[in-house]
Amino acid sequence: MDSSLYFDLPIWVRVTLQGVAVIAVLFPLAAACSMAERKISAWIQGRPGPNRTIPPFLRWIPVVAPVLQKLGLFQLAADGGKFVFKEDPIPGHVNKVYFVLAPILAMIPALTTIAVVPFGAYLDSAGRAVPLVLANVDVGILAVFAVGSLGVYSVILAGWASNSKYPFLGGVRASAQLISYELSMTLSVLPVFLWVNAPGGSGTLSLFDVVQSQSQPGFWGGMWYGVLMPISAFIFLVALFAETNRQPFDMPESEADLVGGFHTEYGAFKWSLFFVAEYCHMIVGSGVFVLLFLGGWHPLPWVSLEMVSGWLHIAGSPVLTGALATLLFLGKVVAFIFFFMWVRWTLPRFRYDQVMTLGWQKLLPLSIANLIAYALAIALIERA
Amino acid sequence: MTSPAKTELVTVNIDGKEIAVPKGTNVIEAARLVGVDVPHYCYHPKLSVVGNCRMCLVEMGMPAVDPATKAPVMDPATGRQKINWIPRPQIGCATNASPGLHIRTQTPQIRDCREGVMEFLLINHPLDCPICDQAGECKLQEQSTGYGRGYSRFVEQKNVKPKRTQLGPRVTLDDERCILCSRCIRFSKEIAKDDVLGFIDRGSYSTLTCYPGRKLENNYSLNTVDICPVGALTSTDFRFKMRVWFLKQTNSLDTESSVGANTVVWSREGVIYRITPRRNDEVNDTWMADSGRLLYKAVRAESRLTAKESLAALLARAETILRLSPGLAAVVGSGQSSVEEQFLTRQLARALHAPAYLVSRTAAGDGILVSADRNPNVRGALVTGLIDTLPQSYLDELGAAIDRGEVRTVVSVGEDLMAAGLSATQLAKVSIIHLGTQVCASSVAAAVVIPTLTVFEKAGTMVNQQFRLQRFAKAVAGPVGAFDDLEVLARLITAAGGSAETSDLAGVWGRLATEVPALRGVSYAAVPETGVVLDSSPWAALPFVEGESLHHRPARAVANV
Amino acid sequence: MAVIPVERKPLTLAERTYIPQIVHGLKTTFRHLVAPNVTLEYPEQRPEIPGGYRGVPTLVRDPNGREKCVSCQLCEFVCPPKAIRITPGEIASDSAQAHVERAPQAFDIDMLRCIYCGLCQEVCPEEAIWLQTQYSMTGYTREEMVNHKDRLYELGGTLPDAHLKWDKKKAAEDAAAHGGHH
Amino acid sequence: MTIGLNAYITLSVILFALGFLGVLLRKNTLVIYMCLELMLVASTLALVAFSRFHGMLDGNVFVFFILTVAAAEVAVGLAIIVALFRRRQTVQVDELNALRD
Amino acid sequence: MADLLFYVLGGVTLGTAALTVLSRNAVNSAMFFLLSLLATAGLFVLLDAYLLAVLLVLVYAGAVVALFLFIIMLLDMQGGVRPPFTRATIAAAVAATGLLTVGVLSFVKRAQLSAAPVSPDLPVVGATLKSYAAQLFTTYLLPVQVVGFLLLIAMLGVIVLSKRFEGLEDIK
Repeated sequence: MDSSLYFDLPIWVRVTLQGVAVIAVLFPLAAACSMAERKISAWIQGRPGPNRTIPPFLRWIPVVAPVLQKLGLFQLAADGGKFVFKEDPIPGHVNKVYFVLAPILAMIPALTTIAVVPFGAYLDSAGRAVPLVLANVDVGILAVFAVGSLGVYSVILAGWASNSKYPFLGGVRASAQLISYELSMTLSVLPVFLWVNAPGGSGTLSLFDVVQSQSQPGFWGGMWYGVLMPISAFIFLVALFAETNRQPFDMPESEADLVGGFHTEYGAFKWSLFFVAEYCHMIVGSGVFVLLFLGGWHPLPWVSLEMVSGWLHIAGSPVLTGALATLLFLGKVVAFIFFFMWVRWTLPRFRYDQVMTLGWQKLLPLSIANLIAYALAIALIERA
Repeated sequence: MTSPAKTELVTVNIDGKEIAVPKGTNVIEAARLVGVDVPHYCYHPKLSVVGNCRMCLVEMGMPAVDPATKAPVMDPATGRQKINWIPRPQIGCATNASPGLHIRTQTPQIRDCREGVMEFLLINHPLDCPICDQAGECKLQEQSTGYGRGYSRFVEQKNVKPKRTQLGPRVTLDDERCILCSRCIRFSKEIAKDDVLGFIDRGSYSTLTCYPGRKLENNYSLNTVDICPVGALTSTDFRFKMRVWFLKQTNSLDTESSVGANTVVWSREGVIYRITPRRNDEVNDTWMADSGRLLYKAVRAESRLTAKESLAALLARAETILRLSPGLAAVVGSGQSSVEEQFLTRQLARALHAPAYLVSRTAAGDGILVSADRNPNVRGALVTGLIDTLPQSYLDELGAAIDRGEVRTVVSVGEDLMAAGLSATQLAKVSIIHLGTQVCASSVAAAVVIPTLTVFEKAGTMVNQQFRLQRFAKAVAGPVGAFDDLEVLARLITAAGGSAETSDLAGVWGRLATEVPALRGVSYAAVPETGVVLDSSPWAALPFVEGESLHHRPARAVANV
Repeated sequence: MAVIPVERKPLTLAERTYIPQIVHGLKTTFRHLVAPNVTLEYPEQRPEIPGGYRGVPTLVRDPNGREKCVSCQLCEFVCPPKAIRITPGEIASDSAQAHVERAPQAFDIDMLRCIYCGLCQEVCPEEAIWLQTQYSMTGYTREEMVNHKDRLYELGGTLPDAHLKWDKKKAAEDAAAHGGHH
Repeated sequence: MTIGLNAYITLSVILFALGFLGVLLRKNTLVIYMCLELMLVASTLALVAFSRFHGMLDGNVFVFFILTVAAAEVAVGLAIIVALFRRRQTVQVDELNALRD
Repeated sequence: MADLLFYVLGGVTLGTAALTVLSRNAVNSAMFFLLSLLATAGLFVLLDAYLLAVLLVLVYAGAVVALFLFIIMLLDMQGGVRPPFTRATIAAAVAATGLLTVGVLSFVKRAQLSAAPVSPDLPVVGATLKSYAAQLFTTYLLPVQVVGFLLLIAMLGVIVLSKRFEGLEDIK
């Protein structure tokens, strides 16, 4: 394909195409995550998981069909179909506008944040890495945080609009939790950017630059921030679990005491929007974590994309390097999502007061201390 | 009847309890009075004593007296008169109470005796309680829980005897189960006066049979089944139908004749399975006739009347008929109705300004428990004032009135008018309102048929030949489409233009106790299970048809003596 | 009763972070993740029914094919939810089994009422009713869920019988018929 | 780009006026508070516009401070409103008339 | 393109701001306020102040309005019949607002601000973090310190305010 043809298109067409492409990847990925969740939970619990669904017209295919059936892929399609086609009730006592708006609002931040997350890079003719990203804005991480923080509205509105006790409690819990952990999360990434923006470099909040700064030559330069700043990574990880409402922190749902939390009154398609949004959140969150702490698309610490593409003799082809980088990145994200699920089916849920104590009394002081420590350390290094 | 007032009371001591009983009272009966159960098989209070089962062994003793001086010998240990205990146990059933008699029933020796007797009895008794109809009311079963070993020391082959001998049309004998108590033989001989049963062969070959060429087919044969302490004699009708522990027992009356034998109706979930006699020493002792035991078949008979319409619709039609020819009606009551129904029938006749008739049924009495008057409650009709004189066998008078055109409407309360002597042409001339339980010529000819309940489906009272008011209770619910007699009559009275009547038993009794002279001061709830004898003097002159029976001597016979 | 305060062992710093425990938990779940499944794939694989299992109550025949039930109705009596309904009947005198005298004319067990308590099996003097391994009873109507006699015998099949007391009885009867009384 | 500074300033002024209107009009303390925030935002818009059209950074830096102060103010203000509600069970200004009565 | 965006965003900002003021339901007010803020952030982007746009969303949309919603829902103020605005109130408020608008706009006119569009060659400031940092930590260092202190005080104030003082509960 001649790439110049693509770049001749008007910018809004290109942006739309790119957006559609990313959504076309993100949505099935989120759906696949839901199936993966079921399979992984089943395997952890010693069950086979969904392994029966198969459309009759595919049954004849000899090897592939049974394997797909065992993996439950058709179950995924069946579930999706069910969500779309089943009756979508709106209870009589709800505030209809916000009730319908809430699941849509859930999707918006989930899909918007992906715009500033680079998912790969290729090497241009000069050998410099160019990011593969929808909008390579300078304030990348801030944009992620800013738009991500809007996710709280869907939860709080869904809980409130349901006009029912459990959803309301779920909504209140969720919003308090989201606001609380945002602090630690933001503070935990500051050392990373302090390091990246050490005097001499150009001031940036771009995620791409963070990734690139993890593949510098030398022992320190090639180190991933996950290794360099384990405390930051840890705080970010915990806060990420809380922000995505994943298991140890799934206060808003906590079906044991709140039925279904904020989405108790939801069903069918609207419910599935919440569901997909949660997985989109997970994917984006995992992506950010990978970019910040796990070297993004660089295969290993001290082994950068450039080196690998040089070894493979594909450095000259933007398409191949871009694909390689994207694959590496996606691989890491998928592994990280697996970690999410693994943790979910291992740890029990926190009590709500424990969640708040952990957020405000443990993580926040820790992240502040961490920030101060790294600031001092960077200052000392600079001095030296 | 002999009055027991003259008998002398003696004091006996049973298991340490003193009790005064009439002299000559059987020790088993005396023990029962102090609440001590002496197990027995062959003894029956209404039969002669033979003492062949040996189960009622007791220790017996008399106060010691000095043979020479006749002075009481005192026991220094207790300070009381010394008791001379007979060293070996005696049978209780053959011992009569005498002054100072001492009885012990709970000593180790007696216990040992009973266990020994039980073991002997069970040696040849088959262990087929699961298929035995007597299970649940079997004396052998009961006593073996107290005195049985729980296992058998008898290793030899058990006796094999005929399993289903038909002693008669209604009684089946399982010889293996028989413990040779001879109650049935004594009953046939002494009560039924039909000496057909006896033992043949000896030792373990002993077998109960009928005399050659004869059968146990008298009308009291099923009483042998009732008194059989084990499952040897079984009722062919009830055999294998239902276990007795499922059955609900309801006190009722035998309505086949004016004797009014007391009965128990055994039913389960609305289905009657059998009828057995209930002990009433003033009426039927513990017996009843076989013919009375089959009356329950009428409840589920093919010919049972039921209505498709509602009672209101039926009554509306009856009302139109009654209004059609006012003053030209007649009421035919029944001697089979209860006292309460007869009272309401009387009220109905008065409301219609109509004459009331009763149909008499007579046949030869057998001198025991079936009397000549086959209506159970003719005296009830007299007491309530439904009729003044004894009824005729045929309704000739009514027939004549119909022929004269003086009667256009006949209300028949449970009587078949054709059987009562009216001809088909006479029936065709009148509009009939028929209340009844079974299809009959009268119900076929009737303009309105109101199905009612059988005696097993309602409660009430009847007056027997002794002018004894006896209660019967509701054993089962009536079928759909049959209506309570009292309610039907009460609403008919309203339809006939009379004042409204209460239709429940208590309400009717409230009126009976005030309006009927003979029943003054009697209340339904207070009538004892053995009945209450009414003052019969107003009707002493009437020529009742009954002859002498078990506990009844008619006034004529008494006068003749 | 004396109150004995039990001092909780103070947590170490590592324990208070919970991280070692979480890692330990993750290890455990990962072991299970790769371990083989422990579940049965039900319709294809059936569980092994342990001895003494109380499944659907059934009626059984003895090794000679004779129905063991003599309709004594003890099970009907003892049944706590009143699920059993028996209509007793007499065996015709010309039947080969006439010596048993009694057999159920109808035997219905309402499986909608049955609570699988096993008291019927416990009480049966003839060992004719058994709660066997059948555990799945389904039906579309209430009527279907009532097991009639035929179905009960179909489900129950034949069980070995150590005693065969009715055969012994029959033999004794035959001997008596040939050789006089004993 | 044809839109000039004037347009932004006018926009800012109208936004500010709307906020002012809300403060005057509404009775609900929370809504009044939101309208105050609206006025703050209007001023930041003007500052950013000045900064942009004069090629200086000072306006933008001021916006920084305004945002910070606004955040602190919201926290304290809402805490006061909640405390008020706890005492009086209302947040309507016309019902908060303890001094008048 | 940019003009169109300005009109659209400006219209949305003003419209939603008006709805914020006029909505009877406080939740609606908050949601319209949120929309107004997002549109304002869009305007910031038009003015090349990316960082400020993001910060506006982060601070206002992400935290402040969420807090507002939170409090509104907790205090449950959607229900209840409110007396409608009286004619006098409306008139007074509108008059005051009009006066204010006219006054400020007249000042704006008097100031003779350049109506000329931004020339493309005018340097874009505020796009880079570095310039902010330079300003904040040199010229405005004292205000930064003061604002930090203000935040600390505010935090303490909130903690004190939200603590329940049992002894004071009965004072009305």
